Amino acid sequence: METRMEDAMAKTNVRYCLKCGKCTGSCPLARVNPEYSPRQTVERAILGRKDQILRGKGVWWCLTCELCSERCPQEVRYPDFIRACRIEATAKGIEHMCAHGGMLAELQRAMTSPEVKQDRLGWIPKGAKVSGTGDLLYFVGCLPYFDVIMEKIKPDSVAIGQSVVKILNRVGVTPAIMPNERCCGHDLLWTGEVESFKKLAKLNMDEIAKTGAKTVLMSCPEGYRTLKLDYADLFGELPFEVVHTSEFFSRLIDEGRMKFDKSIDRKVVYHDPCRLGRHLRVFDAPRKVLSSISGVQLKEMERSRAEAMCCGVDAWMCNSNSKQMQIERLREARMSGADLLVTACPKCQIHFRCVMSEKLPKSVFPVPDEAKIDVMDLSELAAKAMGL
Amino acid sequence: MDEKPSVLVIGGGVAGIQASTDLANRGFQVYLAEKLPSIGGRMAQFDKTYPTLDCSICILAPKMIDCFRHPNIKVLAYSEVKSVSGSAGNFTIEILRKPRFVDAARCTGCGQCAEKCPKKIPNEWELNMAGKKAIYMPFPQAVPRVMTIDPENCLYLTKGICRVCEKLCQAKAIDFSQKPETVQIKVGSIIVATGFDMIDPSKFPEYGYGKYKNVIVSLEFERLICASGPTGGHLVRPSDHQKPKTVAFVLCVGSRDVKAGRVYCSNVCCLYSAKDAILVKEHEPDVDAVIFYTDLRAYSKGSREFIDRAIRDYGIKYIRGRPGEIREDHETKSLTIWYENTLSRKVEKLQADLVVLSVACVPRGDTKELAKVLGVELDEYGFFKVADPLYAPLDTTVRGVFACGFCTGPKDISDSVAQASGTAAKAAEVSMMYARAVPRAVKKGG
Amino acid sequence: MGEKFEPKILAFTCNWCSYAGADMAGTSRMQYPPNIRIVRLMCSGRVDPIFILNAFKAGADGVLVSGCHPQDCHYIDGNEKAVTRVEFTKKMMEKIGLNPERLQLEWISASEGAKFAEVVAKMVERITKLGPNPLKR
Amino acid sequence: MQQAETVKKAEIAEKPRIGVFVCHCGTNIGGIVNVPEVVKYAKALPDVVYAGENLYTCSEEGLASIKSAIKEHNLNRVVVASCSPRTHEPLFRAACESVGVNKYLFDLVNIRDHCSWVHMHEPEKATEKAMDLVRMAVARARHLEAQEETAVQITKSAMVIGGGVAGMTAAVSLADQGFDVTLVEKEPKLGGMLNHLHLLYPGMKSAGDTLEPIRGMVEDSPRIRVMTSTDVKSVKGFVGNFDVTLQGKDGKESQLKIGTILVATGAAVLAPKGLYGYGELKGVITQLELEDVLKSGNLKKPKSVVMILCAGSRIPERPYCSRICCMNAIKNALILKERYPDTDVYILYRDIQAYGRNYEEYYRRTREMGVTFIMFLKDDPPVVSADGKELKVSVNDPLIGERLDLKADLVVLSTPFIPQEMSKGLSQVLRVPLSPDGFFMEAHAKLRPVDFATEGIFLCGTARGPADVPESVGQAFGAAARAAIPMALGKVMAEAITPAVDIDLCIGCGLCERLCPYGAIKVEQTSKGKKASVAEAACKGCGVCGAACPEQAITMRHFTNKQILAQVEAAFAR
Repeated sequence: METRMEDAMAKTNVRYCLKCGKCTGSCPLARVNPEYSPRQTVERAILGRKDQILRGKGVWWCLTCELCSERCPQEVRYPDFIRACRIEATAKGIEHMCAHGGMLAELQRAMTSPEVKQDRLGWIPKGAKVSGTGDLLYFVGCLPYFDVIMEKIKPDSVAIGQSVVKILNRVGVTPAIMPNERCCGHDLLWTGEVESFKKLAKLNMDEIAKTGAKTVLMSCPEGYRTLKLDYADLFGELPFEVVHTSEFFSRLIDEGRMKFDKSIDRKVVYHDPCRLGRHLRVFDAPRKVLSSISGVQLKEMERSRAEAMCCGVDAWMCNSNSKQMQIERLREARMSGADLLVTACPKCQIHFRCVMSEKLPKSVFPVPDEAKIDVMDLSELAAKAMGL
Repeated sequence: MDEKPSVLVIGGGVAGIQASTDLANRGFQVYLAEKLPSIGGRMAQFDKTYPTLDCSICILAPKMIDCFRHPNIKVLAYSEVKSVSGSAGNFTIEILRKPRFVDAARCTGCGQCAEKCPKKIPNEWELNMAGKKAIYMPFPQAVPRVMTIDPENCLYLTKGICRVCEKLCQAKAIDFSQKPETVQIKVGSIIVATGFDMIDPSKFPEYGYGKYKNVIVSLEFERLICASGPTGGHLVRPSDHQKPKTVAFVLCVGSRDVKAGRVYCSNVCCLYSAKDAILVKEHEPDVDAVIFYTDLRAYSKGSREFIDRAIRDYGIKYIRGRPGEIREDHETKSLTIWYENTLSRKVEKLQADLVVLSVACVPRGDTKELAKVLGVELDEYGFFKVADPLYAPLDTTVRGVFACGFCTGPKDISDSVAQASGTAAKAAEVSMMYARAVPRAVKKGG
Repeated sequence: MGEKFEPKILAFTCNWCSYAGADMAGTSRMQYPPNIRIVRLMCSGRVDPIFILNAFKAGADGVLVSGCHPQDCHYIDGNEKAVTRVEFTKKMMEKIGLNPERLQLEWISASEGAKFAEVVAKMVERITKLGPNPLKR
Repeated sequence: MQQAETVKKAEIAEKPRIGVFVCHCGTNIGGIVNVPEVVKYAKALPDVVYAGENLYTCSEEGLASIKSAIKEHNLNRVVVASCSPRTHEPLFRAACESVGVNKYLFDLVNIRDHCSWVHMHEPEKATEKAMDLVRMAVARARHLEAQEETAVQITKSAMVIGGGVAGMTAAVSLADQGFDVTLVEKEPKLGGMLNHLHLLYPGMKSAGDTLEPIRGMVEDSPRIRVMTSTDVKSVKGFVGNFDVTLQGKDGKESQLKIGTILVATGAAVLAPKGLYGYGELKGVITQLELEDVLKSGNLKKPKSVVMILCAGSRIPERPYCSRICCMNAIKNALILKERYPDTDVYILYRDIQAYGRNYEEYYRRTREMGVTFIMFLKDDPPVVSADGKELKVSVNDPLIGERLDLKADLVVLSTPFIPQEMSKGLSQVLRVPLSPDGFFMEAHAKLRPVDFATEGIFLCGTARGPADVPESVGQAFGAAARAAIPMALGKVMAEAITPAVDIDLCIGCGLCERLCPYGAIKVEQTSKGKKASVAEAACKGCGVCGAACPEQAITMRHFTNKQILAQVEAAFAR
């Protein structure tokens, strides 16, 4: 994990840049924010304009959605380069952006203390079978916290976790759930607080070890990426397998263990979360789950799979253009002819629901009717289709 | 040697033709093996050539015909090199002659058979933008002028029915009894000139080739703008055969692209796209032509001046920036190109009705097999590896086997032709060497 | 109003420079007025005054003789011979009341397509001013 | 003297039977000129018994239609209205001969290059002009006569002018193909440009090591005669029979009779006087000067080097791109970086020409090693100034919209190849043309890159235009192969456009003898008195004598007065 701009330049192919501008021409943010240009950031880096970059806003604006690196002809891994810059900027004490205006960041930092005792099980539905240990651990992520912090827009994130648990029980699995699970550290890592991230990672690794889990199931793609790639980067090969709910479900379907008896008669379109899709190349599993549900008509957006557009926010760093991008994406979803937008990321779901929620000043973010659409998580829809 | 020195040339494009005629004209016996039914290669598919804006087929056809008619050249069209043994000075080669099911000696190429043939199939020479029949002439200026039956599609050869062509042909040229035959030849040296192919553009989903009808590749454009092409030379877009208002050319699609496995520059795109843009203006002066480039590579003789003219005299618009993505409007089928104009440093979008992708040039698909047969090495991109790129650019890794033109790496026509003549010199040197005892006459004590 | 006077110009060009220059004008798509007709000879030195006078007799409003630049002649100095002949012809033209300006000698090389187009355009303009060839009955 | 050998002559029917074939050339002609109208018009012309049209007359199909029409209508004259005789006459002539019509009974009208392509916006007038041109050709065709060609013997030795890598390669190849070669070099030593270079791309081999083996081959070959410090003073004659006069720097002259000539005189490099402070500011040098110190090792480690490309090229007075400068700069940047990893190297460019199979890899490696590339625009070039003992280069980088100030202790200018000073002179000695850029002009940019239009003379290397070593070598072999053709055959057929003297009309005035540039026509005493007689092989058919003969006793074959005057008449016969 590079923590300095110079090291990152070599590791992320920045020096190979051809200055062709394909990155900036692809960047969803650059389209709505004329001040932002990945290409120029890279060229300035090559010219040794370090200060200009570390002190610039651009470093914090990047969505790290990897659309640019997906297309870069020289394989410049811009988001990884940006992350290193954020880490160095933070280390240099340069004022930086925090997850959700700092509120979440504070909680996440708090969790780095070994002493903290959280209430992390309150959301578990009555009668659900869960345990402290087991082969399969469900790593819930920060869902319970979201509902509190974002309660204004009623994200109802725990519904995702509840659906997952119900589904697992239905197929005869009793998941282990950690009473003292920490934030995975994704947001701190991507906002440059690498030390706090390392603490959280260590604590989680110990907790996971206690459960004896062979498989860690994630319903949050950002957490999924963090464990699968960034923990592995820290601790080497992990002693357990990390899977995302969409992958796990599609396996169950293959094994004939997951059956959908309720028909859902809706036109559904799937939004690929950047970290599940481009970062980890999971494109087929969620679509397979959806197309196995009777009644579901699966649509595709113009930009889907590796071409998918970001929901406009990463690591809770909402910027002044995020809402614009979300509206653009919602409009695209509607254009596909769908009436239900399914995603596999609690954060994407919150961002979409947020922009459409009544709580936002309409004068600032008027969501046109042709962009309004129901949003639901894959697990919830799957649970519904199983009559749960 | 009292009998004529002989050479095998593999590939009947402009380079192969040049090498063959140069050798034949000095009295060598030349065998020219071409895997397609006609010689001519890529250049026959182009509409015009840069920087002179010559009509491509017009300047090529005479060479094709000279070559075919030459008493010292045996053109083995529709043939493949199957095996090579021996070494420099005396190679023995087996060539498979595929059956045309048409007697070349009798066929007049009148084409009546094709008119009546009931089986319509895609015409890959026209890049499937037009159709042809199961019995066909590859293109109007094809050489030799002999019809060929496609065995995969001929109703008689597949289902045992029809034989309309046979009944119809006054020349009695149709011969379903033809079998593949292997001819054996002995030559002193071999010249490889197999030319190039294009990378599969669907590797770049951001540009929508294959998904959007009005996104085409440059070779398709050459056919589209060519009088003998599928639209009779009318500039229309595939979706609705309407005249476009704006035509955009996107360079470096897969070239200078590590991800696509093509670090190299395809060498010819900057110039032919300028030429193509000029053709747009010549056909339809009111149509806008825009070219997206990264570095404008106009270095060959007269080509920088050519680009200057494209801008000054024809009003071609150049934008420095490699587009990020191309999206289609599902109603109008027009395209929106998103790009950063790197010189004004603004992200902009351009509405175009037709987009032409300059895709990376790559070795011919069957180069690997041919290399195996010849026992020569290929480079990491699959081009024929030259003995030394600096001072032995025409030698392969096997003595007596030479290569010229695009098959050793991207080159324009004039470089390919110069190299082709060069390999002719090389082949002549070989024949001299083996005509004499000593490899090279050396001054005694000099 | 009678229709606008369209001069007819006959050109004698050498094969090596000027004819090639005219070809170059073509491949470069240099547009020029369609008033000119070319007679290809091997060398401008082949141009016999008789050819020129016959052209005027036949109704040419102007005659262009064009060859390689001095020193560049494919035949060493044929173009210099053309100079003497054209001068000689101009004198004869004066005698028979033809404005010698109707006869023009130009050096145009194989690479001067633009110059060829320009020479023709200028000449057409000039001859148009001079009006129709008086020998035309 | 050449012994003449005749080709069989097809007998001609007395009455002309002319066939006219009008070509659409796809849409090149048909898109502007109304071809069917022209055909209709041609049909009505005197002695025209057949007229037809083709999409491409030069295609096998088109040629077949000519042949069948000749048979069917028993044509004895053929006129094709299509493109330039300079490219297509041989093809159509061959088609006619193949069915027994002598090739001199054919005429080609250029209604494309001289009509449709230059009158694209006036279709009616273009059609009218096409009709006139066809009428003129038909008028001439009525007077065409079959001709016999004579074979000219070829001296089986070549002269290569220029002893650089291209010239030496060509010489060695020709020798290895069995021909004697005289290699003429104006400098005292062989090697040309490579004598001044350090390492060469691709491969980073030293120029010396590249040069040595080939110089060895040149010196060892018994077939190659090397003449250094020698200039070509004069060249007379024609393909197969060139009489060359060489002049040594010592003024000594020597004569040479050779069959073919290869021009490999290379190029010079622009000295950028007044550019970017060159010659005024200490530390501003050219790439060539940099190579020199890199080679000799007399370079003290620089802290920062700024290279400026296109110094003197891609500007109005020199619009061409010099092709090799980008890669040459990249090469030297690599050498610098390998020698002094912590030296800052900047390359200021307009477009990086890292073309083809090998070069992008070098460009990429240079970026990897930390060489910084900065783009600039033509109208906003870098400014070099002295800042104490340090140099300052100020450049506006349009890609980030900021002006950058770079300190440098070396500023290296990439200056373009320019034509050798002697090019103009040599082009006049050889009677071959130069391109607008001043380099030697090939017969056809695409299909005859190493030929001159003049038979028997060829070119290769940087004499033709900027090229790197592999390209020059490739062209050298190419030129060698082209030159070998006539020499291997031992003879070429001379066009039958030479004069025929009417003994009865000739008064033996000798004007023709005085004017003939080749001494090919001489007045000799005959039984009928002093009469002019022609030395076929020496004559090149310019027609100067024909135009001069006061008695009209000289008939220029295939360009007879009768034919030309008919053409002239016809031009206005509507």
